[in-house]
Amino acid sequence: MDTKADDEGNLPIVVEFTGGLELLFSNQRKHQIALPSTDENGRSANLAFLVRYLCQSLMTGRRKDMFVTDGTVRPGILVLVNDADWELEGEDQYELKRNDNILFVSTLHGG
Amino acid sequence: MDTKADDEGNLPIVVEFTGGLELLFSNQRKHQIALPSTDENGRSANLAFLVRYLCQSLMTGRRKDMFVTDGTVRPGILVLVNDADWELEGEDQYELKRNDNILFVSTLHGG
Amino acid sequence: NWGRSGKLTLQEHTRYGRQLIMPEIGLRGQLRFKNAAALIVGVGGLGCPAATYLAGAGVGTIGLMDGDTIELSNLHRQILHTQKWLGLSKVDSAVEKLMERNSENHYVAHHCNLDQKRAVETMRKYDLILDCTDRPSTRYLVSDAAVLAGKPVVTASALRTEGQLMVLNNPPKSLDNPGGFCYRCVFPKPPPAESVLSCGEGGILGPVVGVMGVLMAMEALKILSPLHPDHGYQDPTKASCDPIPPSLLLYSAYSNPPFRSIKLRGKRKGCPSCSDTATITEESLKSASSDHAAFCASTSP
Amino acid sequence: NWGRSGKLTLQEHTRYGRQLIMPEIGLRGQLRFKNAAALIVGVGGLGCPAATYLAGAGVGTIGLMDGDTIELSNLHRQILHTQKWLGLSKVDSAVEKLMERNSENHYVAHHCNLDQKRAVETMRKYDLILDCTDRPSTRYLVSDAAVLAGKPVVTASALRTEGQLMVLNNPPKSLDNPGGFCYRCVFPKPPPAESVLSCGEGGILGPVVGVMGVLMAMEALKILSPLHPDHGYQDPTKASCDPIPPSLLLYSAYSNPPFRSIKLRGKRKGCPSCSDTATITEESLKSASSDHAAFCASTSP
Ligand SMILES: [Zn+2]
Ligand SMILES: [Zn+2]
Repeated sequence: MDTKADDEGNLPIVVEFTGGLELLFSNQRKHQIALPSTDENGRSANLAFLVRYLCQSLMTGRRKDMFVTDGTVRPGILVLVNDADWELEGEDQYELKRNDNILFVSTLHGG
Repeated sequence: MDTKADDEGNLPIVVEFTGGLELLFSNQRKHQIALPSTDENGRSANLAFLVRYLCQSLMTGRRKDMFVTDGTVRPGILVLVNDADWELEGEDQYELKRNDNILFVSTLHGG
Repeated sequence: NWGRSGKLTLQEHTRYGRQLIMPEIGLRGQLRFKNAAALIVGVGGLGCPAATYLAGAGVGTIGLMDGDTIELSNLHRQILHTQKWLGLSKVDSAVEKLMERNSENHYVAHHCNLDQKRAVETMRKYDLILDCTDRPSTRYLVSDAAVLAGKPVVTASALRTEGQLMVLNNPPKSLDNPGGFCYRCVFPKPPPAESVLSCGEGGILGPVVGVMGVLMAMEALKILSPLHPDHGYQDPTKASCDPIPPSLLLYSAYSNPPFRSIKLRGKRKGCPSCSDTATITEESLKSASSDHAAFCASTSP
Repeated sequence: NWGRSGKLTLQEHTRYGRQLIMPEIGLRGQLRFKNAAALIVGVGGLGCPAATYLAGAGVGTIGLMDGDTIELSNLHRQILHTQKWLGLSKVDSAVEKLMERNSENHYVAHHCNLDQKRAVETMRKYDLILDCTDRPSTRYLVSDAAVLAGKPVVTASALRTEGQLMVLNNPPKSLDNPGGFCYRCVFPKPPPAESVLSCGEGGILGPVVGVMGVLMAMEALKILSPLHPDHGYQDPTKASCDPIPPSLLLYSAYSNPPFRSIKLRGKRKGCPSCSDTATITEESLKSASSDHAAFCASTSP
């Protein structure tokens, strides 16, 4: 855990990618990140801000369209807040808390 | 959760049995119980006390020897405190906390 | 539909002895299996193990649907198919192998892929659908048709080192019951075509898709013979037997822990397939009208 | 021991294509499979699916050990065995079925149960042991002998609706390495005989033991071809790739969630099998001296 980031008012959270999304993020499933605790407009960091932040600061792959379309996660991706569908938690307006686990699952189709 | 029991100073905990041990406990895997917060001698309730309490107050099967021998859980049973081996937590001296999950797993041998 | 039976033969008592003595199954459960019909859509990496264990358990009628033939690159994971069947029908191969293992069951061969014109009609003859297909369009079609036919669906998928499993339309939507959530409740919009990887492109490990296929068989058996306290059997999970929350099981072979159960929102208000304002009907499915066409037009592999 | 190969044939490239394109496997991993030898002890409900998927993946040498013959009550879960093989050897039945599926591999038949006199010697010829047996005495013997032979063990078990899986002696104990925990570290004392239920007594559902068997194959593949960042492959689980903590995977088919990963204590100080003060030696194992005899004396089924 990055305690320095905490002192700066950042939120330590865990972000995980599965179902192939990890390929866009250094081919790494699990990331411990220190998210700025407020967004561009000074409001508390919510999931919409996290998604923008991930695109700008964590994404290494070029295919941004595999992750977001029309300003939000693309169809076929589930967003889980502490293992529950974000639609149970207020969707992209959910305000992040310290140590939250955010999991992005791309649906699979092979069989 | 039994809030009345809380007022009386009991600890609400979840006790689970698997691997056939549930047969000794009403054939029910998961039990929400309110454990007296102190043992017979007024000391904080620990796992050794929980095992005695389960034998006296929750066991419905007659084969007590399938659960305890020589005053502790019989060989072949793992005791997990919040999904970790009790040997990582002080074994039967571990003092129980509110909402602890205690899992008794009998090892299986079929194949 | 396929005939019913009220008792087991001596042979069956012996064959299913290890299940019969379990309180979760018992004679009641075994007879339910015997009189049940399950349709396996797709006889590949998921369908092969799922069919194998359903046949072993004595599910009396097993429909097998696939229009494909067997290729060498299938054999590492499609465990019913063998070298001498290369180039031949997956369905015929599967029926032969299942007959060798358990000739007590009836196997129904559907030498085709799921067709939107006949999907609902075909599903009506079965009690349960296993979606073992491998493309998004077919997943929407299986779910839509099963909701219309009133049948629960066990759906799973796998790619590379990961698998996913859900149980849909359980209980089925009917006049008395709003029914469980459907595939469209979870994924209202289909993914963009370019974001979808097939096993051929992404790769797949045999045991990964194998685990998901066997888990599908287990979920199918649970649906075909549900636990009923009032049938003289005390539910071992009584304390937690509130309706099982809508969930998605994730498997990731190289992660620790390897399995994760995800809580889903469940039924979606206004779902075009399963809500009380549903717009997808048997007619619209057949005529491929509305936006449904976009994902279901191509159901050939 | 069984011969090594440095390349794949064109046939193999096609057959294993879906694995070869995965970064977790690749050509390096496929060659490791081809040159590896795995011993499957017990060709029943666990051993059948485990062998099926190891053979599919191209594990070049697969040893199959079982002294039993096939009974009708085995067929619901022992997926390599078929009706026409009733009364015949499980090992012979398995070899025939695996050959039909993948004749690229070598299959070694051991028509016997694991014997404490020959266990270590037999295991030395293999790279990995899969414990698919069905009684406590044999589980201790497999673990003890594998520690002495220096081989990792994937062990699983199942009964009724539940399964358990662990990876033992991984990495193997050697002069340079204290090695991973063994079966005795987890269960230092054997359970009282009267507390042990067999599948015959307790019952077993096919898909339950099937899931555990397929998961064993997956763990075996991970051990035979470990992820190595320095082999040009970037580990997808890098952030969490500290040594995997000692754990036990539990499956409970009727529970929600169905899977649970339990954190174990790991190596036990003074363990008679795997510690630096171990008392179990190849000689003591052969002569069945000390308390070891109590659990290993009876290794016949
Ligand atoms: Zn719906
Ligand atoms: Zn040890």
